[in-house]
Amino acid sequence: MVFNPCKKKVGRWIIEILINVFLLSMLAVTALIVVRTQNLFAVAMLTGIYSLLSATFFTLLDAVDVAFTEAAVGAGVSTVLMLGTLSLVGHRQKKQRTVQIVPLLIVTVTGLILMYGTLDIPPFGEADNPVHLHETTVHYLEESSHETGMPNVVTSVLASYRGYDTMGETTVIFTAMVGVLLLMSGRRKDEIGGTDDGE
Amino acid sequence: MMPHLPVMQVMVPLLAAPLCALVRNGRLAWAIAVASSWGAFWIAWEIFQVVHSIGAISYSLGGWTASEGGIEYRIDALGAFVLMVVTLVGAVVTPYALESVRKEVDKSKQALFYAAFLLCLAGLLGIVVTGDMFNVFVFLEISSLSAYALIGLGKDRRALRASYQYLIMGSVGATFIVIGIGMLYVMTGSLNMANLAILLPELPANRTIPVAFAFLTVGVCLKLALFPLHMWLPNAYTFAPSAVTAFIASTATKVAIYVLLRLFYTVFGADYSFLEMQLGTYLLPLSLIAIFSMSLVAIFQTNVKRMLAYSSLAQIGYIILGISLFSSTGMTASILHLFNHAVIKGCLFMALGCVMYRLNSVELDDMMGLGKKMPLTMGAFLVGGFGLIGVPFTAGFISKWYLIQGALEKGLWPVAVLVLLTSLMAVAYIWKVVETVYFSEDPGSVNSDCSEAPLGLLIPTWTLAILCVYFGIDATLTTFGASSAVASLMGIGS
Amino acid sequence: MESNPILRIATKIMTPYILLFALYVQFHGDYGPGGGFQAGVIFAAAFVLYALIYGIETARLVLPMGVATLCGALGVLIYAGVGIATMLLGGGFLEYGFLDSHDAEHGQHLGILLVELGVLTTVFGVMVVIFYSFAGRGRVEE
Amino acid sequence: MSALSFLNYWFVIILMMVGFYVLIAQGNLVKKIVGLNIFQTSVFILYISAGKITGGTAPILDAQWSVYSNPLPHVLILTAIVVGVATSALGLSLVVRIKEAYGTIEEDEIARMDESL
Repeated sequence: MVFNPCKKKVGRWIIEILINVFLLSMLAVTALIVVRTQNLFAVAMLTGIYSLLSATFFTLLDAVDVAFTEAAVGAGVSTVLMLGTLSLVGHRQKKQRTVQIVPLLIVTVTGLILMYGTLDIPPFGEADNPVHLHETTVHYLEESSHETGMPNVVTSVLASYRGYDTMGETTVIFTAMVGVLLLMSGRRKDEIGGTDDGE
Repeated sequence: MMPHLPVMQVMVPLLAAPLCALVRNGRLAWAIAVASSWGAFWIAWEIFQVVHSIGAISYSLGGWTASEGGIEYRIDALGAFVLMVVTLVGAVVTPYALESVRKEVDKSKQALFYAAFLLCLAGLLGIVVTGDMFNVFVFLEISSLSAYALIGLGKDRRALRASYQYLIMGSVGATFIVIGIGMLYVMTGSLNMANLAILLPELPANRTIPVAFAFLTVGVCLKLALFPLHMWLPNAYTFAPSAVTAFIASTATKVAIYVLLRLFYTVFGADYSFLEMQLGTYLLPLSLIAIFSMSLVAIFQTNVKRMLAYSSLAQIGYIILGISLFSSTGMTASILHLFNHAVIKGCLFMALGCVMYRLNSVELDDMMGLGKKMPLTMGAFLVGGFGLIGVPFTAGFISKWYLIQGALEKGLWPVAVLVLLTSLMAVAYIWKVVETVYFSEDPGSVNSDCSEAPLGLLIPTWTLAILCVYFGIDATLTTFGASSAVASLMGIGS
Repeated sequence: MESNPILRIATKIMTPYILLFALYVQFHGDYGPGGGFQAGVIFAAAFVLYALIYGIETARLVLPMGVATLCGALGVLIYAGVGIATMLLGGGFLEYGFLDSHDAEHGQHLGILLVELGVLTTVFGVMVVIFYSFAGRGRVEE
Repeated sequence: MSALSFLNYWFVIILMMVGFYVLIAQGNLVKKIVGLNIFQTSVFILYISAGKITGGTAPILDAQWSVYSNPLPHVLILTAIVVGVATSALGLSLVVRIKEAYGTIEEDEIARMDESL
């Protein structure tokens, strides 16, 4: 799906690494521009770009379903939502110092701890990592086709083996709808008048 | 239907929620909510009995066992106990909500309010019954998202800001939890808690699992508002609608504590958490600071709801203190307090809801002389206040008794003294309210023409007040539930 | 934007294809990438496009807010309903194999089809409701 | 190989931290949600990286292939993406309401307005 299988393994490996590094740098650049940009419309577009880039990256990592969803949701729905919000709240961000010491410290410490945690993580892409050897993974890949009759293992895991998680996910989306309706329906004037209560 | 009890526990409120959203009629939605929350309580009671007669129950969702890659529901004595706490509060608060919500929430939004309320309940129950790490995250988000929306419904505009702060902090917490789960998964390939408990000790010494442990702990502590990660809580409790405060204050943080216990004892194992990671050394001082500083802050509050919110933070400190002692007495104290505090705080916040119903305010200045005008409401408040302090013959006394015993067992007598001292601080802030309500002259301003709250509010409030006294006199049921919960946890741990 | 004829006609031409593509994504999910969630988003995207070009009031005539809310709730009921159904048929919750008493694999197929339909319905409804809430605010009610 | 795998993971961690920084340091409420999005999306990349097998292919069974990447992280992240968009939708609706109630979406200005009460 991603590459022509006939190519030599080593050549393919090098190309994958190169694209990897390229995409990751693009992601980093986008994220850094988001930090500095004051115009929120630009930020919304950059977030969309960030999502599209990560979707591309997901494709490279064989996660086609995830890539599809990220492109549809991150670059589509989120951006539309963001633009809808900005049309209501305005798109200028107040100037503030870009470097703030305390948050920077928290973030650095968190990042360093995470990096420390990855020191013993199984190497990237090896077939004998515990993730791939665990009985559930083996079961999914070997039994799914005759237990559920689906060639797409992601679908069978999503809808059947871990179908309950997906029900939870559907409920989360429904919860978001209930929440948005609770917060956004009704007339604006009443709400502004109602804010003085209890003062 | 008996073997399906674990899944029905979650499905009853979860299925009722979309029905509430569909009916669009506040009263009908309320009826659905009451029916399903009582149903959930009945199921929890059945589960409690089953667990105590035949031991932990397991349920494979979709018919796939954990080794086939399915999601497993697993309820042991601790889970059954927490289910009782959550559903009890749910069953009492839902009837209460009718009058309270009619006053505080727009008519057009009432049906959706109950939908969100039930989703929150379903989410919390889902966290408790599940035996799968990722499923915890999914249900955590169901309960959190509905909680954000419910808090944002407060009439005061500061409710919006409180809700937003909670959303940001809660999402950071959830993301930390996801990172932690991810690291566990990368190292073992498993998401099932029981399976993780087997696989984790087999791993060679590494630097990843401690980091996963840290991220999970910090993530959950954000959700349960342990000092210093508590900033979101006071505003959220203060500005949310009364029924929401009563429900969330008595359940959401309790379930987060349950998750913490699950992680420490079931997933990582007690030896790893307390001996290798030295968890007690971090949690003990944090909890002491939380108890002391938050009690102190509570004394200086003029908004009674905010005062109780800070008191909640102190109570969370007590629960964490019991956990950090790492002894069966300490744990029993924590789990008992989990229940007792839920009952006490539910009662207190519901009494305040009654005040809110009549006065539209819970500022101390507006409550002068209220004791004569709303004797039943303030009576319930007084009972709850006694419970909070830990006066004998109230539920709060039992848990504090165990806590002090647990501290003395470990030879930590300064801790025991501090627990007593902070109880005096609770006396100080409760006394402030009592003095205003009973011993100040009514200036004849705000509350001059107010009367007792309607029965629809008083009956649920007094139910919890009576329970608070009942479990202070006859604590057999709660101590039995708590000690068997401790036994099930410690049994797995060792 | 609402008066530009090119946009209006292009929208008219494209909308059915977007809907068709959503259905393709929905039913091809067994064999390739895709499924209820992605399909729901694409389905909603068609209405979002329509609302952007023809105005939100027109879109509300085609798909009223109430119907979208109904979809949002209905999907959850479909999903959980499948679970209840398998329970009543003697299996566990969401144990699709019991949907077909003779052929468990066929039951799985049916179950997955139904729950994906539930996901599609909810996601579609929710996305449209959220879009209406954001886009309709400040214009309709001021 | 291992140096390279760390490059991969560490890069993603840096991305996560950029998002986290935007989330906690920036005062604009919309920008915070953007930060949350970036933070979460980067966590997703971490998960998906763990499921990858070099030389493997997408987990859609076909006679042509023998090595497949792990489908489970994909499923988890599909769920997490949906949870993420649900959270941002709710967060943004709160931002809209805050703007209507306070007239601003800058955190420090809102805090000042609350304190002056």
